[in-house]
Amino acid sequence: MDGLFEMILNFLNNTDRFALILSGSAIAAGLAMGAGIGPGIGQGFAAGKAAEAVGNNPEGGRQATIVMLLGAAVAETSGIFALVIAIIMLFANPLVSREGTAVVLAASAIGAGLAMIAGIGPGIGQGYAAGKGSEAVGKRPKLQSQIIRTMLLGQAVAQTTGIYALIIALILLFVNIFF
Amino acid sequence: MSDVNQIDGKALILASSAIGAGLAMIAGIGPGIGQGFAAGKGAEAVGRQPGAQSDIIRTMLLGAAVAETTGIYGLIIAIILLFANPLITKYMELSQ
Amino acid sequence: MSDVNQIDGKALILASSAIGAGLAMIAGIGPGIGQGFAAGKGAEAVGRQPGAQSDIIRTMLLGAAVAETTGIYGLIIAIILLFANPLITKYMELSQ
Amino acid sequence: MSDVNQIDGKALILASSAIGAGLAMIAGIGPGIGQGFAAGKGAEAVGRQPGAQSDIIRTMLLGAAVAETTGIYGLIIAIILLFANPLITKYMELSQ
Amino acid sequence: MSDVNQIDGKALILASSAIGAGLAMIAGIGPGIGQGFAAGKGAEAVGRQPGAQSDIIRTMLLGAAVAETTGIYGLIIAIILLFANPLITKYMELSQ
Amino acid sequence: MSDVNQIDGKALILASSAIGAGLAMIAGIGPGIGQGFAAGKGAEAVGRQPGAQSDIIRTMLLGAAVAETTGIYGLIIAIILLFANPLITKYMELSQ
Amino acid sequence: MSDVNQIDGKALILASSAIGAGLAMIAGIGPGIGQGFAAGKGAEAVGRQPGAQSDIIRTMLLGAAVAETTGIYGLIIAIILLFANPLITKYMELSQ
Amino acid sequence: MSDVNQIDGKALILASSAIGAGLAMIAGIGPGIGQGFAAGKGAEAVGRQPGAQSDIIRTMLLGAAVAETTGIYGLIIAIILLFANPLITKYMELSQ
Amino acid sequence: MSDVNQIDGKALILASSAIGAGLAMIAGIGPGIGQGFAAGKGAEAVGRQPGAQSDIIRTMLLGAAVAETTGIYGLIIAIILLFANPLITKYMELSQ
Amino acid sequence: MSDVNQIDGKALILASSAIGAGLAMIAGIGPGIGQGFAAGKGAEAVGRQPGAQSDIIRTMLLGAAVAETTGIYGLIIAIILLFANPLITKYMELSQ
Ligand code: NA
Ligand code: NA
Ligand code: NA
Ligand code: NA
Ligand code: NA
Ligand code: NA
Ligand code: NA
Ligand code: NA
Ligand code: NA
Ligand code: NA
Repeated sequence: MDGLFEMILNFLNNTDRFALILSGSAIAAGLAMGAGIGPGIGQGFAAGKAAEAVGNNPEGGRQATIVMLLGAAVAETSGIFALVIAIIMLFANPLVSREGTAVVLAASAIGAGLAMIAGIGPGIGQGYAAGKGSEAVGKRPKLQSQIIRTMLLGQAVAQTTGIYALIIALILLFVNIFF
Repeated sequence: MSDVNQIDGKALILASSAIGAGLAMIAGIGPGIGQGFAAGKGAEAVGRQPGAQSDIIRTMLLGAAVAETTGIYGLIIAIILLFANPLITKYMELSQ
Repeated sequence: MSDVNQIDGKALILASSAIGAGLAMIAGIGPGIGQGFAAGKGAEAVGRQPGAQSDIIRTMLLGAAVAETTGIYGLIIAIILLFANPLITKYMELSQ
Repeated sequence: MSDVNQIDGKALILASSAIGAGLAMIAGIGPGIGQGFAAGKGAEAVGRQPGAQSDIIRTMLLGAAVAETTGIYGLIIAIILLFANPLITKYMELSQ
Repeated sequence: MSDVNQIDGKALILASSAIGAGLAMIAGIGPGIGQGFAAGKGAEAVGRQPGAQSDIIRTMLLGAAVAETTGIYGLIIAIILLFANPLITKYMELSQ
Repeated sequence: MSDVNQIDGKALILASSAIGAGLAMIAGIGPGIGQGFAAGKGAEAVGRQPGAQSDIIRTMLLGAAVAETTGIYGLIIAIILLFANPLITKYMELSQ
Repeated sequence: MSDVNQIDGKALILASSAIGAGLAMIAGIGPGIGQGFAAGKGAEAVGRQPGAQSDIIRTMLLGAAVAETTGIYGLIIAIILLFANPLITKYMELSQ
Repeated sequence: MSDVNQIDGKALILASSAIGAGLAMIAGIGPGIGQGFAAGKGAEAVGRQPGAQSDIIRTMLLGAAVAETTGIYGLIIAIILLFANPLITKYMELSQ
Repeated sequence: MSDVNQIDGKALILASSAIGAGLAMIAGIGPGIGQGFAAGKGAEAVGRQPGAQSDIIRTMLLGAAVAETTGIYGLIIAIILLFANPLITKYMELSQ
Repeated sequence: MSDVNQIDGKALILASSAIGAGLAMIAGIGPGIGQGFAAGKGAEAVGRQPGAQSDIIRTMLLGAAVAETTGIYGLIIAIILLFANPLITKYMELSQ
C-alpha cells in the first residue's frame, strides 16, 4: 500500500476511539446548525409581510402580527431540532459508550449532522406560509380562522422531510444498527 | 471476534453508508421549501375566495403530495444504506 | 477466502458508492421546490377560476411530471451504485 | 491474476468515479426548480385563459425541454463515469 | 507531561472543534437574508403609509428578532466548541 | 510494464479528474433554474398575448441560449478532464 | 525547543482554525443578499414617494443593521480562531 | 527519468488542479440563473410591447453580457489550472 | 536550515490557509445577488420616475454600500490568511 | 537539487492553492444572479418606457458594476494563489 494511504490508515488506527468519535461529533454539531438557515430566511419573510400588512391595514395589523408569530413559531422547529441534536452530541454523546468500530461511530455522528441540514427546507417554507398567512389575515381579518387553519395544514405537510431527517439522525445516534 | 478499533473493509463501507445516508436526507430541503410555498399560497387563496376553500385545499394537498416524492426517495436510500446494507452484502460475496 | 480485516480496493469502491448514492439524492431538492411552487400556483388559480379546475390541475400535474425527471435520474444513479455495482464488476475484470 | 486485497490505483479511480457520478447528478436541482416554476406559471395561465391552453402548454413544454439539458449533461457524465470508464482505460494504457 | 510533538486525541478533537465552529456560523445566512427582506418590506411600507411608521417598524423588528434566533443558536454552539470544550472534558474522563 | 497494484501519481490525478468532472457539472443548476423561469414567463406571456407568440418564443429561446453557456463550459471542462487528460500528459512529461 | 519538522497537534489545531475561519465567513452571504434586497426596495420606495425619503432610508438602514448581525458573528468567530486561539491555549494546558 | 509509480509532489499538485478546476466551474450557476431571469422578463416584455422588441432585446443582451463575466472568470481559472499549470512551474523551480 | 522535503506543521498550516482564504471569498455570493437586485429595482424605478433619478440612485448606492460589508469581511480574512499569517506566527512561538 | 519524488511541504501548499483558487471563484455565483436580475428588470423597464432607455441602462450598468466587485475579489485571490504564491514564499523563509 502507498505511503499516503498508509499514513491515513495508521493515523485512524492509532488514534483512540473516543477521540475519533468526539471529533466527528464536533464537526457534526457544526453541520447540524446549518439547518438554521431555513428559519432565518422564512421568519424574515414573515416579518416583512407582517410589517407590510400592518402598514396596509392598521386595524388588522394586530391580528396579522399574531398570525406571523404563530407561523414563525412553527418555522422555528427545524432550528430547534438541530440545536437539540448538536447539544446531545456535545453534552450527552451516546456514541462514546457504544460498541463497534470507532470510525463507523464517528461517521454516524457526521451523518446525523448532515441529515439535520434538511431542516433548511421546512424553515424557509413554513416561514413563507407564515408571511402569506399574515398578509391574508391583514387583508381579511374576519377570515382569520380559515386562513390560519389552511396555513397550519400546509405547514404540517411541509414539516415531514424535517421529521424524516430527525428520525435518521436519532437512529444514527441512538440505535445500534451496524454492529 | 476481531479487534473493533481497527478499520477494515466492512467498517469503511459502514462508515461511508452513515455519511451517505446523511447526505441523502439533504434532499428534504426541496419539499420543505416547495410545500411551504404551497401552504402560503393556499392560505392567501382561502383568504381571497373563502367559498372555494375545499377546492383550494384539495389542489394544494395534491400538489404537495407530488412535491414530497423526492424527499421520500432520499429517505428510502438512507434506510437502504442503514438497514439493508446491499454494499456490505456485495463485499462479503466478493470476499469469499 | 480472502482476509476482510483490512481495507482493500473492493471496500474502497463500495464505500465510495455509498457516498455517491447519497450525493445523487441531493438532486431531489429541485423537484421538491419546483413542484411545490406549482402546487401553490395551482391552488391560487383554482381559487380564482374554480370552473377551470380540471384544466389547471391537469397542467400543474403535467408540468410537475416534467419537473420530476432529474429527481428520478438521481434515484436511478443511486440505485445503480447500491445494487448494480458496475464499478466493482469493472474492478474484478481488470484484476483478473 | 493480481492481488485485489489491497488498495491500488484502479480502485482509487473507480471509487472516485462513484463520487464524481453522485456530484454530477446534483445539477438536477436546476431543472427541477425551473421546470416546476414553469408548471406553476403554466397552470396559472391556463386558469386565466383556458382558450389559449394548447399554446400555453406548448410554450411551457418547449421551455422545459430547454431547461432539461444541463440535467441530461449531468446524467451523461455520471453514466460515462459508471459504465464507459475512460479514466481507467487511460490508466491501463499508461501503466503498460 | 505528555508529548505534544505528534497528533494525539486531544489535538484531533480541538482541531475538529475549530471546523465545527466555522460550520455552525453558516446558519447566519438565513437571518441575514430574512431580516434583509423584512428591512426592504418595512421601508416600502413606511414609504406608502408614513403615518403607520412606528407600527410598521415595531412589527418589522419583532419579526426580525424571531428570525435572529437560529443565528444565535449557531453562535452559541460555536462558542461552546471554542471555549467550553465539553468534548475534551468527556475525552479526559474517558481516557482516565 | 509498471506495477499497477499500488496507488501511484497517475492514479491520483485520474481519480481527482473524476471528482473534478462531477463538480464541474454542478454549474448546470444555474441554466436549469434560469431557463425554467424563462419557460414559465414565456408560457404566461403567450397566454396573455397569443398574437405575439412567435416574438415571445423567439425572445425566450434567444435568452435561454445565452443562459446555457455556463452549463456548456462545465460540460466542456468535464469532458477535457475525462477524455483529453492534459494533467496526465503534463505529469508524464515532467516525470521523464 | 521542539521539533517543527513534522506535523504535531499544535499544527493540526492551527491548520483547522484557518479552515474554520474561512467557513465562518460564508455567513456573509446572508446579509449581502438581504441588505441588497432592502437597498432595492428602498430605492423603489424613494422613487414612488420622494417626500418620505428620510423615513424610508431610516427604516431601510435600521433593518439592514439588524440583518448585519450574523455576518458580524461570523467575523468575530473567525477573528477568535485566527488571533485569540482558545483551542491552542486549551491544548497547551492539557499537555503540560 | 524518475519513478512515477508512487505519489509525488507533482502528482498531488496536478490532482488538486483537477478539483480546483471543477470547483471554479460552479460559478456558472450564477449567470445561468441570472440570464434565464433576463430571458423570462425579456419574453414577457416583448409580449407586452412588441413594438419595443429591438430595444428590449438589446437591453436584455447587454445586461446578460455583463452577467456572464464571473462565469468566464471561473472558466479562465479552470483553463489555467488544466493547461498553464503555474503551480507546477513554481514547484519545479523551487525543487531545483 | 530545516528539511523542507517532507510535510511539516508549517506546511500544513499554510496549506490550510490557502483553503480558508478560498472559502472566505464565497461570502461574495451575497453582495453580488443583493446589489444586483438593487440595480434591477433602481433601473425599474428610474424608468418610472425619471425625475427622481438622483434620489433613487443615491438610495440604491447607499443600500449597496451597506450590502458590500460582508464581502469585504471575507476579503480581509482571506488577505490575513495569505499575507499576515497570524497562525504561523503563533505556531513558531509555541514551537520555540 | 531536492528530491521531488515524494510529497513535501511545498507540494502540499501549492496543491491547496489550486483548491483555494477554485473555491474563491464560487463567489461568482452572486454577481451572475444579481446582474442577470438587473438585466431582466432593465429590459422590462425599457419595454415600458422606451423614452427613458438611456437613464434605465445607465442605472442598470452602474448597479451592475457595484455588484461585480465581490466576483473580482474572488478572482484576485485566485490569481494571487496561482501566481503570486505568498504562502510558499513564507514557507521558504521559515524553512531557511
Ligand atoms: Na413534506
Ligand atoms: Na416530487
Ligand atoms: Na425535468
Ligand atoms: Na438547458
Ligand atoms: Na428564529
Ligand atoms: Na450564459
Ligand atoms: Na441579524
Ligand atoms: Na458579471
Ligand atoms: Na453588509
Ligand atoms: Na459588490
